[in-house]
Amino acid sequence: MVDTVIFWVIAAITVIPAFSLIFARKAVYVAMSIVLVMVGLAAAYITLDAPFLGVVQIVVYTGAVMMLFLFVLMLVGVDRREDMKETLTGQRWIALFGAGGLGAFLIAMVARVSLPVAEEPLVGEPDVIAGVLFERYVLVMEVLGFLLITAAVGALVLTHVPRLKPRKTQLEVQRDRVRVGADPVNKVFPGVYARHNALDVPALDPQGEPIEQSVSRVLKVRNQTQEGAHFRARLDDPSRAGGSDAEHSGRGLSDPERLDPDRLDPDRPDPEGSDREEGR
Amino acid sequence: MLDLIWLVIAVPLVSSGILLLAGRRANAWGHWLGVAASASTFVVGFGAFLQMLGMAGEERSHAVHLYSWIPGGDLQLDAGLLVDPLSLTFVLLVSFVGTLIHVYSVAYMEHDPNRRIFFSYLNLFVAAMLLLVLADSYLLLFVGWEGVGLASYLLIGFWNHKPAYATAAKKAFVVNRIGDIGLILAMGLMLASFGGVDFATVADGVSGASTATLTATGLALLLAACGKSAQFPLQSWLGDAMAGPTPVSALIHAATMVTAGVYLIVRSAPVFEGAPDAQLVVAAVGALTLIMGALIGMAKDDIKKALAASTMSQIGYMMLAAGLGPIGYAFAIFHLVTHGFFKAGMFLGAGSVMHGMNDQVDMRRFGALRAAMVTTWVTFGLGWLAILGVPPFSGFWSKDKIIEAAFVGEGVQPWILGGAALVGAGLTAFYMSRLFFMTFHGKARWTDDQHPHESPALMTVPMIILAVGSAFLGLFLAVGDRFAHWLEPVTGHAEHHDPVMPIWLIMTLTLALVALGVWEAWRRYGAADVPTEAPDVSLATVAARNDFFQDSVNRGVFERPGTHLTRTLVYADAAVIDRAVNGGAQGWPKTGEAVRRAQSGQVRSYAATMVVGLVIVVLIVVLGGL
Amino acid sequence: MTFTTPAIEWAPTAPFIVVLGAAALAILVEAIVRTPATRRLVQLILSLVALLAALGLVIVQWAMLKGAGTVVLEGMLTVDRQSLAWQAVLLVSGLLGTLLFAARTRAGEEAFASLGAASPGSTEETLARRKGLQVTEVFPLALFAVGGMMLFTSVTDLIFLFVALEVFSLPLYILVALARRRRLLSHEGALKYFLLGAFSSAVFLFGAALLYGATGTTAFAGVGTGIVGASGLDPIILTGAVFVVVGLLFKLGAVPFHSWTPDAYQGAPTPVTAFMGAATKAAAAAALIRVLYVALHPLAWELSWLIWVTAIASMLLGTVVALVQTEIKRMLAYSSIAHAGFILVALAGLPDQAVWALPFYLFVYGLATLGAFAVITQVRERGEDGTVLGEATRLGQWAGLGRRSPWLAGAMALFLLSFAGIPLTAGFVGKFVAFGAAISEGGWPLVLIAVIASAAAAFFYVRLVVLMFLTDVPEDQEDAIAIDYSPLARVVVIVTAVAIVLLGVVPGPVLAAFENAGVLLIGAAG
Amino acid sequence: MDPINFVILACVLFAIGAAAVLVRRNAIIAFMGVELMLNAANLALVAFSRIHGQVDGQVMAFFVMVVAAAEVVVGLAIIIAVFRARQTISLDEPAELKG
Repeated sequence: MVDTVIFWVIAAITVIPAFSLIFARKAVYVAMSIVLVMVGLAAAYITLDAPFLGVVQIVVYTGAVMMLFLFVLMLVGVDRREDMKETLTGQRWIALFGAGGLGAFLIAMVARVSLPVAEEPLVGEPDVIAGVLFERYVLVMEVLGFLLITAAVGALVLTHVPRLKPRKTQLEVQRDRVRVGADPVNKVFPGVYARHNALDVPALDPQGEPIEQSVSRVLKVRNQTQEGAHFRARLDDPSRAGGSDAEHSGRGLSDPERLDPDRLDPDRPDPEGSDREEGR
Repeated sequence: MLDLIWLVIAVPLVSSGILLLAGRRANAWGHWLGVAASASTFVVGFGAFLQMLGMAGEERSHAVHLYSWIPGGDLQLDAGLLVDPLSLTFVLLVSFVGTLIHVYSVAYMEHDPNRRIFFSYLNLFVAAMLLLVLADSYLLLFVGWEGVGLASYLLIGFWNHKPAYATAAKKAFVVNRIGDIGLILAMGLMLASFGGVDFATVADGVSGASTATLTATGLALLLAACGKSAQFPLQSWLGDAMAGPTPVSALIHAATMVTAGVYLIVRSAPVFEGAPDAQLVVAAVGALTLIMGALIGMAKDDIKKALAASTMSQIGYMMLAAGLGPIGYAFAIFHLVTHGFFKAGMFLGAGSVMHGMNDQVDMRRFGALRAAMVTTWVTFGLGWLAILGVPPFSGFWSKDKIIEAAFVGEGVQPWILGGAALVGAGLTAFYMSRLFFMTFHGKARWTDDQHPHESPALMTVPMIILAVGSAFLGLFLAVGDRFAHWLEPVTGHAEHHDPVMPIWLIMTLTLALVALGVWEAWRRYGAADVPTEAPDVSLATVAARNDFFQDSVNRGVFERPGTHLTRTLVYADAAVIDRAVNGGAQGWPKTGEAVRRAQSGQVRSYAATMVVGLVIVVLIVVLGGL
Repeated sequence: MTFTTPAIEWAPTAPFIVVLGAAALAILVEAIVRTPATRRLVQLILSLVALLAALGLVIVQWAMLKGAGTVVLEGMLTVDRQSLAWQAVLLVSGLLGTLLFAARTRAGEEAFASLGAASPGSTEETLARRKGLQVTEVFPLALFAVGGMMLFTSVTDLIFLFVALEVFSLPLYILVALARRRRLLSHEGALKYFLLGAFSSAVFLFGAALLYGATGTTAFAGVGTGIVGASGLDPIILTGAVFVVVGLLFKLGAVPFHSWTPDAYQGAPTPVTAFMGAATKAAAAAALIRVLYVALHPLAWELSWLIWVTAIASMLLGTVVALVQTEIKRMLAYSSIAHAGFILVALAGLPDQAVWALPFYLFVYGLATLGAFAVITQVRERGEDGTVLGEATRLGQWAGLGRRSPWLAGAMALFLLSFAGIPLTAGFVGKFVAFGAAISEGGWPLVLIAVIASAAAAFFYVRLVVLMFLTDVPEDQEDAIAIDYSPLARVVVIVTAVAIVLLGVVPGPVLAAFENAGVLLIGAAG
Repeated sequence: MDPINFVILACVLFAIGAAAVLVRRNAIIAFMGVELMLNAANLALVAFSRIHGQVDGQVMAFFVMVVAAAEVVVGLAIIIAVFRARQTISLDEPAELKG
């Protein structure tokens, strides 16, 4: 017999997080809540004399399935908040009465029956499970193998893009760049020639002007960059002698004209861009 | 020979297939193959007929089991043929008239590059029609029924490079589907109540079935018959179907296919015996259509359309007779046979006229063709006399009997039905005479490029043979009630009932009305000048009204309301039937559109449908079960 | 815990092993054979050989079968004549479907995307197309689906049924998403099909769980006896039974569980639609028969409500909505919904005859479906520069097809008439035996509705026939349609058309064979 | 505490999962709802297994997990394919197939 307290605890950690499926705005919250539900279910299995299944539940669901969900959520963009405004007229009511009615109905039906509970149940230890699995259910087991093959093939077919043309050598990349008249050298890295070499700080050109393009756009959108001008002020300070060294060595390498921010980015050929050209 | 009767279906079918597949190679000999196939059916049919004549009356029903079509299960279905006097009558009529028309077509279609295909379709038609009449179950009959439908659509639309013709074929197609639903429904009802659809099972099961079921079955059958036989309210397609080549009109829309409805009603006699209400509706539909067809016939200037209206009207007579029960069955079939001869003859005559007049069909452009086309004039004239019911020509023997039978009964029914039949005879006389006089008499109103000439012998010979039939077949079959006795094993012996009026009075009245009709037609279309443009007889103008006042009783009584009625009918035709046909029935698409909107494309709505559906079905089952 | 090696009768499972094994082998082929063109050929041959071999094995078993059949593993799997008949039906669908999968247009274009993962209109797609890539995985996927369906018809255990359901559903979800043209629609169809399919299989599973709870077993025979023996468990038995049946009705496409049908049919590549339309329905009907006649037979009276309601709803909705469709694949999808209704009519009252009438019905329905969609693959739009584009699926584009290609249009008309159940087509014989089954158990009111629905349904089939033969090609549209010629698709059209006519005119021998299949072996209660 | 209560808990979870499919526009969340429904069925299977004192129900639940894992793979693959083509995983947007 199952302890009442355990039941209620399990009920609480499954049902309450499960409601996030309906109410939570962020998909990641939903996924994490479902992980909790799965853990709760694993606890329920163990309580119900199914220890092996409890462990499998943790491994398969929280460990694999939900992580896969999370992974895909990351892939499509974690940040997306869902607009919870309902667009279909009456859908909420249908959901409330349909799903709610379904649940109420099922509960009413199950509550009406009483089944005698086995006094000495067979506990689902791994060896017991294995015995049943490979006796009566061995064919199902084998057929499941085909199911897994299908799933793997399906995922490959729908998502795998093979290399469609040979990888370009560095020489070819460079040649292409020159051919289209773009900058033959790499984009400057952020933080170079300043006393900071952090990613959120723009590089400075030989004149000490910050190069805006050297910082990732994403950081800019997030307002997580630091102003280059701030560092420039420091650079001009004659009391700091170390700065002139850096300035001197930088001059030879980068030509101000070439680093003109307007020219740099748009003309820069990259493998993607040339593909697109060819594709047309 | 009786056991070989399946040949009459197989031979033309195979021939049709050969013609269709052979391609241009068959251009040289294809038409003769078609003729030979058709002729062979007549030979086999005639052999069977001779064999059956040698049998005693009660033995004259021969079932030919072909094979078990759908074996197994509680409902089994055999493919079998039933040869009895009724089906054999049709076999002879179809194969004989059909063969003549095949011969005629050889010349008529001479210049058509696709003549072999035309003959393929004709053969297909003959095979399907013979299957229709020889089938021993409603189901196999239905196969033939669809087959003649198919062949008929193919033939109506044969010149489908002209859009109007294709439209006509389409209309015939769709209107006939409405009728087909009737037949399907009837079969469904039979399956449900008798457990079978062969004639024998149905006849056995009738005694145990409720009147309501029988009435429903009967009405469904009537709907089917109306579709195929162009009876009210499904008559609209026949006029348009005249777009097909004229031999087609002669074969399908005069002699054979359109009479299938009458065959169906007579064949279903056991069902109708148990359903007097349905029977009365049949008679009423027949009476209504015969008057309506006649009125439409008076208003048409297109020779083929006038003949089509006349066909409608004459089939109305047959329907009326078939609705009268056992006393009428034999006469219905009798009239069907004689009508087959004279109407086919007249259609061929019309075709001959068109052939000589550059495919002109407007009667107002004919006139005085008597001299130019003597053979056509004579043969057409014999058909004309026959349809008028002038003694001793064929129509007299068959139509008069129907009029007499219509007057049998109690209450007002005989007066209404008989009256309609009687008036119809007068109207028939008027419009057929109008047609005849406008075409062959009066002054020539030809256009300049027309040089009427007689048709070649291949065309005139069939016309002559049919004309001989029109003239004497009725007399031959009527003497000693030969035809009625021949059909007796099928239709049953009819008790003789006295009409509500003495027979001599009915006959006199009929002949008087016929004479009046002919005289009036002669006065207006034979003796007087016929304007080449249709006069404006609209009621809206005072001038037209004055015209009506000056005119004779005939015109005052019949034509004015007639014109009005005709126009209303034509309007109803165009407005109601066409719309119903072209747009499908109006209600369904609306419902469909509404339901369709539920399929919104939103997968969440679909899921909602499923959940709600699940809740509903689970509630139904569980609440029902607990 | 002692383990005894289970004694498995392998012989009856040979067809499944051949088909599924060939599928697994074909996956290896994917890895080994690198050239797309060779791979396609190898896959096609492998598929056809496997399916033919399986069909041969089925026939051999049919001929050698003594007694009622074999129960494998205490009622997990039952191979009797019924199961063999269904397997044969599915294998024929699979064979014809595979031919359609391999069919290519004159320009060498197949129905599937050249690279499934490339999003429509992207560079990858163009590159893949230019490199002649092909998703040859469609062949093993189809084999998996056929194998899963064959299992679906033969398993006699609810949980195995669930597994088989997924084995044949997953490949279909993937196949639906792989259309070469109109990829967005294809994706949409796949997404909807998948989501609703997963939803319905969850419903099925929950029902199975409830039945297991009430009876302590999931073997059909055991559930049947358990239901009779159980007392006071009616609420969960009935609920479980309805849930299980609803899961199957979803696959059958019956109202109100039909919503996926039109969208998936339209979105899927036409060969997949053909295969899916023919085979899924057959598999679902087969499972429905086994579940209803063996496991849930004691609930026949209660479930008759469900069957009546869904049958009527399916016939009416399918017919009425098909009347207003303007897209040919959608029209056929709605027609398939109406056919789901007809199938349910045969099951009203669980007559004995339905057990053999339905395999025949679905056999001929499948043939006509495959044929009709094979025709659709060949009617193509033509671009302004004369290149042949995708399928012309708007009804208006079919106007005057009879003049463009009389034989193709004639075949299409034949298939439509078979759907409509016009005599001398196989569809008529199928309807006749199916409705006859219902009448034998007093279901005549349902049959009457079915007859009326068939007659009304004939309208939209005939509307297309009229459009093809009696309507002119619209002005200035003469060059808008191209009839593409694909030998493989033609083979499918010819085979199905001939079969439809033969089965319509002389169905006797085939019907007799199916009649032998009208016995269900009820395995030992596990 | 009667294990049947776990079945009732399963019913609640099943209904919540179903509701999620109806109200959530995010395809992944709706799909998680389906997963929850499968898990609810599993819970019911295990609970019934306990009631009957067998392990068959547990084996079934085990199978369901495998099936669910395979289903998740295919489902997410389809969702990714849709996302690549449309840049959205909203269920409301792909709604061109209708009528």
